[in-house]
Amino acid sequence: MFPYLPHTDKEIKAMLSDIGVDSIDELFADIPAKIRFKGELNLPKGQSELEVYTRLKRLAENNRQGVSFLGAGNYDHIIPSTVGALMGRTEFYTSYTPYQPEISQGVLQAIFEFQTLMCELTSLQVSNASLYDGHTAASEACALAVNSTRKTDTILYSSTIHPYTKQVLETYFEDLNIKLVELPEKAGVLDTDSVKDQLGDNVAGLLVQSPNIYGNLEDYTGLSDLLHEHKSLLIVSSNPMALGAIKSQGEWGADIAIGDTQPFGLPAYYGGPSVGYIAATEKLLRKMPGRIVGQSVDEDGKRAFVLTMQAREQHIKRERATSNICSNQALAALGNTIYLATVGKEGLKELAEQNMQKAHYLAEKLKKEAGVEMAADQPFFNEFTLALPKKAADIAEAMEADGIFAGVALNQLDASKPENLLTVAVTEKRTVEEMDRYVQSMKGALK
Amino acid sequence: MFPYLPHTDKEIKAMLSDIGVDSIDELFADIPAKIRFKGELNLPKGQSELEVYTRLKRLAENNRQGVSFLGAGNYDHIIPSTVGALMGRTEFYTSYTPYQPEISQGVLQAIFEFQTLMCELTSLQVSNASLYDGHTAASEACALAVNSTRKTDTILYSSTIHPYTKQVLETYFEDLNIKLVELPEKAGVLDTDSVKDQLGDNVAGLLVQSPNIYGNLEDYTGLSDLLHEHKSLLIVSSNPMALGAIKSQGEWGADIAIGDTQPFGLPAYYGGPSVGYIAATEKLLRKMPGRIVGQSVDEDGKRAFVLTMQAREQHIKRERATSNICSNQALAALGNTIYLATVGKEGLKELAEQNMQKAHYLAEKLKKEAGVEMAADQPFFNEFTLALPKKAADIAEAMEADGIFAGVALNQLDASKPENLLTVAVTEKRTVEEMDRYVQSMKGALK
Amino acid sequence: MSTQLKNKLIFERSREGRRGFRVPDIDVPARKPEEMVDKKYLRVHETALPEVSEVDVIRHYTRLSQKNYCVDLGFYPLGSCTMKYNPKINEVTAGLAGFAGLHPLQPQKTTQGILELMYDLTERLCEVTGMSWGTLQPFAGAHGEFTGMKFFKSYFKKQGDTGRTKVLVPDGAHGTNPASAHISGFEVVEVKSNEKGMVSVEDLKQHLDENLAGIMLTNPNTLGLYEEDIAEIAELVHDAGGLLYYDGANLNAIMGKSRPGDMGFDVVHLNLHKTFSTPHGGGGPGSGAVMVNKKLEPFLPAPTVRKKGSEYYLDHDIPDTMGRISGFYGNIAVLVRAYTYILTMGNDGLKRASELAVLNANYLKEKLKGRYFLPYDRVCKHEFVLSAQKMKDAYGVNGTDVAKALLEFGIHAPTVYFPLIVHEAMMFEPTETESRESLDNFIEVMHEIADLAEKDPDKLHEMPTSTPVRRVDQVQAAKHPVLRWQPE
Amino acid sequence: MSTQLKNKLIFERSREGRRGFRVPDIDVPARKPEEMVDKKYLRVHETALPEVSEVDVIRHYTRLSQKNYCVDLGFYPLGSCTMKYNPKINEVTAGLAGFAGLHPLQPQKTTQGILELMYDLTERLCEVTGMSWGTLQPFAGAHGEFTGMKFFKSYFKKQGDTGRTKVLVPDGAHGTNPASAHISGFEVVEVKSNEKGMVSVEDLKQHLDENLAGIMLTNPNTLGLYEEDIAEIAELVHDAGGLLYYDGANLNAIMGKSRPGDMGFDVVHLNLHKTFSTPHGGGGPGSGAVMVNKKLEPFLPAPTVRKKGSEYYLDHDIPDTMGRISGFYGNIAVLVRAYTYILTMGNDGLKRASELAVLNANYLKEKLKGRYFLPYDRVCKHEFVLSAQKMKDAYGVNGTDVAKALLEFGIHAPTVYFPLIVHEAMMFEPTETESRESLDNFIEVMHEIADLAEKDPDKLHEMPTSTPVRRVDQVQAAKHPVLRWQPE
Ligand SMILES: Cc1ncc(COP(=O)(O)O)c(C=O)c1O
Ligand SMILES: Cc1ncc(COP(=O)(O)O)c(C=O)c1O
Repeated sequence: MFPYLPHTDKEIKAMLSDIGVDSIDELFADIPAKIRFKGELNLPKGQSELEVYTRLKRLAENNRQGVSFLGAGNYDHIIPSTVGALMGRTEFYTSYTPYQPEISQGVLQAIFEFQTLMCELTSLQVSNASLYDGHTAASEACALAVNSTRKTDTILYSSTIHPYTKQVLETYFEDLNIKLVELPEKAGVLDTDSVKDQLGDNVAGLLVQSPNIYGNLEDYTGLSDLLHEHKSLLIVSSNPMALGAIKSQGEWGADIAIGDTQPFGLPAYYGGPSVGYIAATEKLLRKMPGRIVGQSVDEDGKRAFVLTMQAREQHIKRERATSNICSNQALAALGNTIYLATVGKEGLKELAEQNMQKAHYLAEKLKKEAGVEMAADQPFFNEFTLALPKKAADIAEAMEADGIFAGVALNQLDASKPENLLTVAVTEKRTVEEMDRYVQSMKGALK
Repeated sequence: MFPYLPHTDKEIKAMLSDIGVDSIDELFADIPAKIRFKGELNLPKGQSELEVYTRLKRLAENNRQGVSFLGAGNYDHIIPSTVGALMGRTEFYTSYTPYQPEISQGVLQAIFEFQTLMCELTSLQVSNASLYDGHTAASEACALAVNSTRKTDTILYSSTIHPYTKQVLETYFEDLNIKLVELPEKAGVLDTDSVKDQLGDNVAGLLVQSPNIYGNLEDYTGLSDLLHEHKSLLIVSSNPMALGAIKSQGEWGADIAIGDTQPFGLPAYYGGPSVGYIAATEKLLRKMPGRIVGQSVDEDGKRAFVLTMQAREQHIKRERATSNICSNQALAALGNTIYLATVGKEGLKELAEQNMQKAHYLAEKLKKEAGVEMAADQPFFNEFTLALPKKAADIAEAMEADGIFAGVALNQLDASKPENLLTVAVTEKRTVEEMDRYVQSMKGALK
Repeated sequence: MSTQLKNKLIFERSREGRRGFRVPDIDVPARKPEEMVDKKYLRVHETALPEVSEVDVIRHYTRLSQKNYCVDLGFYPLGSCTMKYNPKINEVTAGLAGFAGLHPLQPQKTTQGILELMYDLTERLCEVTGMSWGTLQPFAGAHGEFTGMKFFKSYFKKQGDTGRTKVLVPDGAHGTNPASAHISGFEVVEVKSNEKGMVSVEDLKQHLDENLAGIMLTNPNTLGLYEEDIAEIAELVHDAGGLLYYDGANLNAIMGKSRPGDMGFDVVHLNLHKTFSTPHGGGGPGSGAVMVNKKLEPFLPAPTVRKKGSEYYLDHDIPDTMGRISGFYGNIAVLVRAYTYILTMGNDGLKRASELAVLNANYLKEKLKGRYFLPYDRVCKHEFVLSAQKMKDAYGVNGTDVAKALLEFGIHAPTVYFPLIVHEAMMFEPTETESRESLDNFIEVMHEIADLAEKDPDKLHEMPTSTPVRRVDQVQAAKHPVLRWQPE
Repeated sequence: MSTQLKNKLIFERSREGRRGFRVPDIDVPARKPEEMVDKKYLRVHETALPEVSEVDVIRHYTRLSQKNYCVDLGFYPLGSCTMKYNPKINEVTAGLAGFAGLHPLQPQKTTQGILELMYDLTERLCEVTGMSWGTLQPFAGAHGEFTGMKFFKSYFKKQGDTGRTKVLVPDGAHGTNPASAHISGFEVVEVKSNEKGMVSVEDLKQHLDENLAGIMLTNPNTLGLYEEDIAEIAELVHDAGGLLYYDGANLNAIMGKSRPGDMGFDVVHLNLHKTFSTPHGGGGPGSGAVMVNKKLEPFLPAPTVRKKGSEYYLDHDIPDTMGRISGFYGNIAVLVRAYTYILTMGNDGLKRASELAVLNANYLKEKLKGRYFLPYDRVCKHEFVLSAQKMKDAYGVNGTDVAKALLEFGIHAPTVYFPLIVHEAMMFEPTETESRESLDNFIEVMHEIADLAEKDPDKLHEMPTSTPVRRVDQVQAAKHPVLRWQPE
């Protein structure tokens, strides 16, 4: 018996007779015998909730957590209780894509609010309804750049972007006739002098990231002008939590802003679901990937929201589409929306500031008390990179014995990075006691 | 700043000016100076969610759980996932008592369904919307008996009812002119012969319990006839889970059925909330305590539900009321309703049978392998009492070291009970492995 | 038609043989009940429990839920009920498995966390009320009242004073007050209110004899007015040998401003499901915690939570205890929520909550009194009472009509026809969690209703029309009671 | 008016200075940003983020939620979307803190539980599809398709076969299929369907040249029909040196009945948010897990989960990997739900689900085909496609009108205007979790709509009237795009 299968034997019989067949098997008679599956799937039989729950609970308990200073795209932030309460509304989570606006205003309005929030944070004009994650958002952004600029075949990117983003770009573009060119870094940030050398009319855009993979903030003064002279686009990826304090993409003159909204109310969850956000200038709207919600009116003139500009999408464009995204990360984007509504304008500022204050506290304390060095002397937000006298992975392993996840050894993300770099993230959740324990533990590990 | 207090300073000023006062303090000027509270409450200042959650989590973790064979009114049963999902609907849990039926059909219909379910289980005609718990339900039932029978001043009860029920009865009746008379037990069940001796026209009713405090099933053959001859009422308390298998109160000819519905989808939660249920014969309706929902129609003739028979209640009756209950355990009763809808007719039967099968398995294994004796040779449902060669509390403590909550030492509930009685509850959740471990542990403890 | 699907009872969705739940396979010998127990003990008749799938269950109750108004949907100015916002963090902490899974009889060394919470909460509630210790066991306000009355009984019994059989209750009191006194074995005597809407000290003095056990009061009273003479009343009652009982339903007005203990009360019940933000669950469960002063502490119901060194325990050894008032220790899950709330708000927040509750009530009162009759026109505390009597006389529009019209506008009605001392009473309690625009919206609607009363009263009589059902026939319900579904 | 309150955007509820969240007090020196970082790096413009209370947030989104239809409210026969019931136990297990709190880069010895789950799930999905191993990383179906196409690319690259640039896609395919092939660098060639609604083997044969990389198919196809010639097609494509890609959106029809691997497919994507009951969340997140046969295993995206002894680990060392397709490891919370579902259903339950899905679809089809035109009248699998073309010609009632009328009756619309090979297509997929009375209710409504089309088509054009909003002007939305709220 299966609690999700409502049919009684009597009903099945009656339905078969209404259809005019004798058995369910007859309904499968069109499967050619030779490829029909005759045995039983080699899986255990169905189980009761208690049994299933017991198994899952055991699996969940077979993971361990620590005081986390891990970042690199996924952070341990406070999640207000409103987020779970509202994401748990079944009207939101058990609905499909809002194809029928008359009975989908809940999801549609929430997405419209999400789009607005992303525009506000990035200081850009248009946002879509979400992409998969920050890394695939980078590839969508680069595709958008290529498709919005004439006769270009090259994407430049900074060596300081997340290594996983680079790897995703390579997968997405290696089979297309698009060249990916990496620009060098200098002292932990993009060497902006290198941009000029590589710029040409074939360049669709430049992808940079700030805070970058080391946590460093980059200075893009003049960069967008330079790119625009060549009709190239500036794409800036940012941790959106940082945007509560640092210069936004729009403020740097970027054409496209991207990033990953996991910090906004989404649990770490081993990396997913999160949301890739993308916002751009008005001009790029018609090439924007993914779904977009627009405001309109209903037959009575009442404000209403609806999926719009669908001519861009693969349902209509098919093989001429420049993006294939269909299902996105809507519920997670709703979580972001609830998060931002809850923390609000001042809350986000305060949170961003606290991240900064705490990260600076730890960094300074580490320098002073543990005698470790920063990999580069650059400004940072809530993440910084240490250049340790030993292998970062070994230090992290030693500190894990103290219940501390000390940070990300960068060579774990990109084997070409030095082995001694440890990137440390400090969110508002870390207390001064935890940070002081971190310093002690680090001192111990360095001995 | 307090997230639940929406007022901005500006708004407060404007509101004060609309009221025509200068400050909030002025609104409290009517509190005589001499009893005004001038200082600050000696409590810590408000805290953020994270801080509060951290504290509560620490408290939660400062409890320990074991493989539980504890019962005595509170049991470890499976709770289907539907229960939490639906009780978590804010429309249910953040509403008040359904005084306005037009916008309360959700709660009202659910209670109507609850009443129906209780009638079905007890085989009686009318049920109310819930009482506080099974023990206070007993006192309400006794009051109902007194108030429905003429010139009575005595309540009889079996010595085999839950000791806490007795104690609650004493508290409720000691200041009224009602005598409580305990009838003796014989071999772990009510000595029915004793009933006759005590019966007289002054007796309002007899309260019995089956399964009783030892877990034993009692035989009430002929009892209701006997009582009715004296115009006395029979009140039978039963664990409602047992009603899936054992004779119901109505089937024994009881006039009033009571009990505690914790087994139906409510977490143990250190004893509360649960629900006291009460059902009775049609005749007793007008004296029934507590809220009752009835079916009616709205102005368009559409079926609608509404609180009814309110003339019984204290809002109208005031000092002539025979019960004072106002708020009850509505949400928990909703939980019961969802539980019963989910497990359904066949599921409840199966569950009840499994409880019985497992309890019998353990009891027999204990007799055979651990050589322990039953306190009495009586039929039982999912709970039985052992007469141990040592103090039950000591055995339980020893077994706790093996992670097993072995049962309830009955003298813990009632100091007058022998020290060697251990009441063991076995629900459908206990696995054969856990029971085998129980037997091993018991053997160890008895050495 | 889909509506047909939507308005069924769960029983009417039943299909023979359908299942919504899988029981784990049995792992011990699967004997039939009659093999274990003599047949005479076994159930004879099948139950007509529903036979539905999990899908049926979820859809049925999800749809039902949507037919219910709640605080999370909007304004709920139900007087005397303190329908403030129920914070979501409370639900999170109450859901912690470390609390939910505890059996009430497991060894106390394994329940130190929940005992600490209970201890700590008791302490904090004492501080808020100015009392000495208390019990968290009462399941609701009325249960707390009963417990309070048992304190009276126990106290006088201890004094050997058996003649004190009379409890005074003001005419404006909530119905549970006289009912609780009555079921506890007291004789209830009503005290009149004066022209200010307060307890008449004159009338009170008539009743101060040797039969006096005490008085039950709420302050602010059910008109939302702070009893000016409370100190004198307390003195008079105490001097006459009586005790004072405080009905805490209205505490939300005065936290950090005025404490029942300081007013002279001996015993106080609190409605944690009102003042302390725990959700009311469509009628319960709540918690009616009771706090007492030193004088009454010896009579606490057993057990009470205590601390020895760093260890918390349930103390059953209370020689003069009133006895046991409930099976276990109360609605613990509600206590977790209330405790969470107190930690969140702190001393500053609780006081602020009361200040803003009073601000909101006075704001509403001032904005409505021009259109609706305000029988007692003075500063109010957390709530106030209007009368529809004049409207009824002039246009035939009564309190019920106003209430039902509010439903039509998507707002919950006030409490109507209570307190009994005001004709066509409408009692409004906005609480502190309503924003100004929520109040302004309400004011606008109330004015529109007043306009309609004058211009088109029939339209009001028709309302509501857009709710899940329209006005329900209460007479039929009571006259021909249908209290359960019947299988065919 | 309360409606005014109800229809605002969250931004329109903002009040300067209002707060809905308390940040913990800072416990380190509270330096200003400009003391830590040069001003040029700092934000210049304030954001217009909302300033609202927690109460505002809860009420706003609770009310919004009530403007949304969902599976838990009723029938959702949206073709190609498999809107089956989403079990509640899945939500419980997905909520376990032991999963939710894991950082993707924490040491693998601290994540053995989740890795075991991923491993186990991969294995089970392989069994269901008849494949050899796979990746759980794709975030949705389309992402899985892209991954599939990258398998094609990687395979031919490894073969040194650079000429294979052409991917065949049937004319009935879902839009993501050609789009995915295109963005992966393939040239898309459409294959025609035959008069039976199936891939035309004749037409297929035209395209079997040395440029052929392969074909993307779904089976049952988008008409809900099982491709009779699938074995021949597989042989033809393989013989021509091509590969076969299976779009798993329609797997719900054939679990335990027919496996893509056995049909000859080399790579399969699954929509766990369809067949495996994970909720669709109003548009996502889903999971587009991809399974492959031995031939394609070397090209798996990095990392993939593997087991050594009793230890699970993420294997990054895949020499011929296609590379990385996403940041971390996919929508893990979705995987937990799908895994829970597979354990719950087991081999017997999955098969039964497919059987009943097909039973339901055929039942509906038979009951509707008398009133609506069924272009391909044969046994269907989990879904079927009707055409409103005749109705449109006769009465001016088109697919949209039927869809909107269903909304009026409280039921979700079918998928309309897809697949493109049927004019005025209406695609119905009831799924196995609908009960017979739910189907019967739907049939009744559909008949009523058909009656209306004949008798009173204008009434249909007006519908819906009782939904939160009526028909929305899509043209205005696209012509004058308003894609965000603007502060004044
Ligand atoms: C003034 C007053 N006292 C007592 C009560 C009774 O409280 P409860 O419903 O929790 O029993 C109420 C509840 O409405 C009340 O308003
Ligand atoms: C046949 C088919 N293929 C692919 C997809 C794309 O799946 P997703 O929306 O998960 O990207 C869909 C979704 O509707 C579909 O129906």
